[in-house]
Amino acid sequence: MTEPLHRALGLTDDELASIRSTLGREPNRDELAMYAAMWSEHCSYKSSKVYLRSLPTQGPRILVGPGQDAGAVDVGDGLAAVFKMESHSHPSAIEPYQGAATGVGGIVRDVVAMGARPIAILDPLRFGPLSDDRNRWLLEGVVAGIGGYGNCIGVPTVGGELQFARPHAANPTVNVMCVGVAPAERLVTSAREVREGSVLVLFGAATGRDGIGGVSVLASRTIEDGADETRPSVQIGDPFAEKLLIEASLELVDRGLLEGLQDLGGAGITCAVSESAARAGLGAEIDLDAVPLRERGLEPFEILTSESQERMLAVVAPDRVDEVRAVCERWGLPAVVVGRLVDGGALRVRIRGTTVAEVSARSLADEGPEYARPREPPEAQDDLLNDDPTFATVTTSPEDAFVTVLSSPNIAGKQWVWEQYDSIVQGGTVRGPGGDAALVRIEGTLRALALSSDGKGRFGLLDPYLGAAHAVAESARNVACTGATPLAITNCLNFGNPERPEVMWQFAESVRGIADACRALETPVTGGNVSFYNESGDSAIWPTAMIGMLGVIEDYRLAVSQAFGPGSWIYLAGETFPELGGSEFGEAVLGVVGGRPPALDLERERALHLLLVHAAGTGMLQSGHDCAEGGLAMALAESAIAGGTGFAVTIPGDEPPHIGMFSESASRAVLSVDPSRATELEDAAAGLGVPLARLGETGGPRIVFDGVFEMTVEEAGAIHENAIPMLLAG
Amino acid sequence: MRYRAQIVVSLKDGLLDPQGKAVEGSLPALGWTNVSGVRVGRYVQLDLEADGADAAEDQVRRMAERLLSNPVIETFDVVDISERNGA
Amino acid sequence: MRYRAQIVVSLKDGLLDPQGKAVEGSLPALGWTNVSGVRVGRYVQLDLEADGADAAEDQVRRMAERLLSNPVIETFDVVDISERNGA
Amino acid sequence: MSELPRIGVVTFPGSLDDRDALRAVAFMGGEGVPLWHADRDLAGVDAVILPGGFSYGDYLRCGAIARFAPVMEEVAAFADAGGLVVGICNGFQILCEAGLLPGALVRNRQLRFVCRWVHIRVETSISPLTGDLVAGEVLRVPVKHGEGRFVATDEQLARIEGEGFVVFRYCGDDGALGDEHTPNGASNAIAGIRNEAGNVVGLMPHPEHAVDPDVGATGGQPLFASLLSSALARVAP
Ligand SMILES: Nc1ncnc2c1ncn2[C@@H]1O[C@H](COP(=O)(O)OP(=O)(O)O)[C@@H](O)[C@H]1O
Ligand SMILES: [Mg+2]
Repeated sequence: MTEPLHRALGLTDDELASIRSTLGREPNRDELAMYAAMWSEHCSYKSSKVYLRSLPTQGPRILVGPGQDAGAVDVGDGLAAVFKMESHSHPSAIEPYQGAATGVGGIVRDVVAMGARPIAILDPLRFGPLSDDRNRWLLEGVVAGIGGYGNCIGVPTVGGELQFARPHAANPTVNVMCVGVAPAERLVTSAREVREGSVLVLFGAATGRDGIGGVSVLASRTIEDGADETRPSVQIGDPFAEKLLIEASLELVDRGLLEGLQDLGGAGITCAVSESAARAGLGAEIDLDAVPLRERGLEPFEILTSESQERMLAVVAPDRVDEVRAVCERWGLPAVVVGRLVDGGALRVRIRGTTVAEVSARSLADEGPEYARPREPPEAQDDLLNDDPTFATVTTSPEDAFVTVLSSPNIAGKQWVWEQYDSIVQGGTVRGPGGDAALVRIEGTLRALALSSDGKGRFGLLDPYLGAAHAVAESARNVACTGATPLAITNCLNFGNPERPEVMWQFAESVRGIADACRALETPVTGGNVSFYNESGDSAIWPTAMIGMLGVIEDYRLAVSQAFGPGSWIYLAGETFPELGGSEFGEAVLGVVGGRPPALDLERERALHLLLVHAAGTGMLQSGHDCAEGGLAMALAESAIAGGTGFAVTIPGDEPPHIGMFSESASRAVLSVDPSRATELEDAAAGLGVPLARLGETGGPRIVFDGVFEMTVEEAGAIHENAIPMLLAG
Repeated sequence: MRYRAQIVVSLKDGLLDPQGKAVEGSLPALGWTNVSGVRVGRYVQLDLEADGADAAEDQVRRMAERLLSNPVIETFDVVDISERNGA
Repeated sequence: MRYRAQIVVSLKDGLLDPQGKAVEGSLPALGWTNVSGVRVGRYVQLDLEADGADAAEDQVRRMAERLLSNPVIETFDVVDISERNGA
Repeated sequence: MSELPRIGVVTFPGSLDDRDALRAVAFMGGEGVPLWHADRDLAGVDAVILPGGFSYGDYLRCGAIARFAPVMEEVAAFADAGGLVVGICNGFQILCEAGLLPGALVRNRQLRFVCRWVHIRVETSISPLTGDLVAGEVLRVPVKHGEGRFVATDEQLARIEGEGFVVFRYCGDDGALGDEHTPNGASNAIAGIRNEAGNVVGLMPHPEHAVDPDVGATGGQPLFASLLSSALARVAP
C-alpha cells in the first residue's frame, strides 16, 4: 500500500487539514514538504510546548530567554554568556562518528548565530553496557566524532558526562552543549531592527541532498521502523568549513554589518527564512536559482528542506551586501543573495522565474500544531518504587562493595574520553575536565564561567519529577563546589515516544521537577531542546533530563578544587539518610534498579550552595567536592585520588557501614580545611543552617575507613582510571 | 591457498566529501585548473587463506560490510582478489 | 578529452600502520582467523581534462608526487586512467 | 636597546592556536605580529611562528595543503637566510611537509587524539627555542594532537640522531625516557627537531599554552624567553 504523501512526510490528517484551511487550498508537494519539516516534532515542539511554558525563564541576569537560537546571561562587565544544549542521538545511533560530529557543528552554530564566540563545549553521553561490542563501537565513534569536530574548530571541550544503562543500547543519548561569550549590546537577537527590503544572504557550504526530511523523518520516527530510508539522512561534517564560518560570522557581527543572523539546521532554508521573516513580522521572497548546489538536479523541496551543514543566513541592509560578500570571500566562503524580506506575511519561493510555493511565514514558524497528549504513570511504577535496596540484606563486604562501585563505568574516571578532546585551546581553560565543574575564564577579566552538565537516569526512571529536580540540584552543586554562583540552565530532554501516555507522564513530571528546582535555586531556564522517540519497540530510554548549568566565579584565583592536600580536617556538609533507592550501590552491587530516589529539600540545597560560595570566596577551603553518585565513599575516594593524598575517616551514624558510605542523599559536599580555619567554617555552616560533621583528616598514602577497611590511594586510583579502558579492551 | 585482496571504501555518492573538496580547492593554486570531481576514500589491502577465489571473495565482502565500511554512509568495492603463491 | 584517474597512496612498507593492525586485531573476535598483512591507505579518484592519456597520466603523477602523497612516508600508484566520454 | 622583538604568527585557514601564540609572545614581553597566509609579506618580523591548529582541516595530510600557501614562499626564503622559524604542532607538520625539516608526523600509534600534560627533555641548546637552556632540562608542557608520531626514513633518522638535530624528547618528570612517557609512539621519543643550520625548529607540544600560571604549568616560559632573546640578538635577514 502507498500511504498518502503527507503521512509519508510525517504529517497527520488533521495537520494536513489545518494546512489546507490556512492556505485556503490544497498545498502543493513543495509546500507540503516545508510544512512537514517545520511542523515536525523536532522543529515545532508540538508535544512539549504546553509543558515547557511552565518553566521559569525570568531573572535579573537573564538577557535572552527561550525562543532564540540560544539563551544569554549577564556575566558582568557588559558581557553576555550565551549557551544551549542539543541532542544528536538519532543520527549517532547509526553513524556514531558523523552523527556526533554534526551535533557539535549544529549547536556551535546556534551560539554563533547569537553573535557570540564559542568558548566551550560539554558532551553528556549515555550508552548501553560496554560488554556489548556494538556499544563499544558507538562510544568510540561518538567520542572520536565529538573530538574530531570540536578539536578542529578550536573550541575546547571542557566537560560532559558519561553513563551507561541497558535501555540506552539501541538508543544512545548524545547531547552537546556549547557556551559562547559576546558583548551584551552586540548580541544578534530578533529584537534587532529588521526592515522590509532587507536582503537575505546565504553563506557557507553548498547545498546538497543532506538529511532531506532528516528532521521530520530521522527525529520523528523511531529507529526501528524504516531504519533504511532514514539512513541516507546522516550527514558528513566539515569542521574546516565550520571554522571559517565562525570567523566570518563573528567578523560580520563585529563590523556591525548584520541585522540578523540565523544558522541553518533542521528544516534548512525553510526554517531560517520563515523564522527571520516571522520574527520581523514580515514576509519574504526567495529565489532558489541563487542557492549554490553541490550536485545537479535537486528538486525545489530538496533545496528548501536540505540540512546541509555549515551554512548561515544573514539579514543585511541592501547597502551593506557588498561588504558582507567581501568578508565572506576573505574567509573563502561563497555568499549569495537568495532573497529579501517583504511586506505582508507571505513566504514566496521562486525557481526559474516561476513561483513554486507561497505560504504564510508565521504559519510555518509559529503556528505549528500543539498537542496535550494523554499521560499516565506506567503500571509497574509502584513495583519499581517498592523494590528498595535501602532495606535489602547486604552480604557483600564494604571493601568489595567499594571496589565494585569505584570500578563501575558510571563512577570510574572518564579520562579515556576527555583526553581525546582539546580542552585547552583558546587559552582560557582554568579548570578542564575531571572536576565538579569546568572553569573557563572570560578574557581580560578575573571572572570565569563555571560549567557542569548532569542527568540522573536511574532517579528519572523511578521518579521523573525527582530525577529532573536532582539533576538541576547536582549541576548547581557542581558549580558551587568550585566557588562559583549558579546563574542559569539550559537543558536537553531525552525521552521515548510521546504518543505513549507513560512517556508523556515521564516528560510532564520531569518538566515539573526542573521548574520547581530552578525556581528554588534561582537558576532560570534560558533554553533547551527536546528529543523524543528515543526508543525501539516499546523499550524507551530512561527519561533523561540533561541539565547544563552555567555559573560565574568572580575571581578564578580563588577557585576550589576537589583534590585533597595533606594535613586538613575533613567535613561532610549536609546530612546522610538511609537512601539507597536508585543508587549506584543498588545497581552495581545488588543488581537492583529500584526504590525511592533520595528526598530533595531545595531550601537545604540552596543553603549548601551559599555556604560553598562563601567559604570559597573567603579562601577557607583546601578542597570541596560534590557528594552524589556512589555516595560519601566515592566523594572521599575521588578527592583522595585527585590530590594523591590519603585520609582517615569514621563513617557517621549507627546504620551498617554500607548505608553511610553509599547512600546518595542529596545536598551534601565533602570539604577539607586547614585546622586553623575549622571554627570559621563551622560558624559559617551554623549561620546558614547547614549540618556539618567532622569525619577525620587528610594525609598519608592510604584511604582509611576506620574499623571498616583501608587501601592505598594508588590502588584506588588505578582501579578508578583503568576501569573504562579495560571494558573497552573487551 | 593464499589470496591478496584489495578493497576501496568510499563515501556514498551525493554525500559531502570534505577531503575531496579540500584537495580540489587547493589544485588551482598549484596551477592545475583542469581537475574536478575529486573524491578521497580508504584503500585496504589484506591477505587471507581460503580454498578458492570465490570463498575468498565471499569472506572479503562480509568483512567489508561488517568491519571495513559503514553501509550508512559508505560503499565498498573489491577491486582485486588474486592468488599469491608463497609469501 | 576528459579522463578519470584512480590513485592509491599507501604507507611505505617499513612503517608501522596502526590502522591496519587495529583492523587485523579485531578480525579474530568476529571469527576471521585467516587474515594477515592488513594495510590501510588512501584512495583518490579525480577527473581531468587533457589531450591524450599520456598527458593525463603525466599530470596525475606530478599531482600525486607534489600533493597527494608524501615521499617520506608514502608511495603512490596510479591504478587506472581511462577516458570518460561526456559528463 | 629598548625595542621589543617582533614575532610574527601566521594565520592559515584553520589555524587555532594563533591567538594563543600571540598572547604568549606578549605575555613574555615581545611584540606579536599577526601574519596572513595569503600575503607574500612577513612585515619585517625578527622571527616567525607557524602555530597549531588544523590548517585546511588537516584533510589529506596534516600541513600538506598549507605548505603551498603564498606566505610559505616568504617563510622558506626567510629560513634560508637564517631567519628564526618555529613550528608548533600543525606548524611542525607544515615545516616537514614543506621540506624545511626532515621526517614526517603521522597518526598517533593509539589511533586517538591525545590532549595531556607531558614532560619533555631539552636535548640541545642549538635552536631558536632552547638558546637559554642546557641539555637535560625537563619542562612540563601540554600536547594535543591526533597525528604527532614523528617518523623518518632510516637515513634521515640516523642523520637526525647522529648530528644532534633532536631538540626535545618526551620523558618522565625525572627526565628518564620510556615508552609510557611517549604520548604518540614517536620514533626515539622525538617531540621536536631542528634543521641543520639550527634556525628552524618544530615541536608537537604547545609551549604557548604553558606560559600563564593561571591556566596551568609554565614549562613554555623558558622556551619563549629563549626565542625572544635570540630574536633580539640577531638582525633579521
Ligand atoms: N563525555 C565527557 N566529556 C568530557 N568530560 C567528561 C565526560 N564525562 C565525564 N567528564 C568529566 O569527568 C568528570 C566527572 O564526571 P561526573 O562523574 O559526571 O562528575 P559529577 O558527578 O561531579 O557531575 C567531570 O569533570 C566531567 O566533566
Ligand atoms: Mg554528574
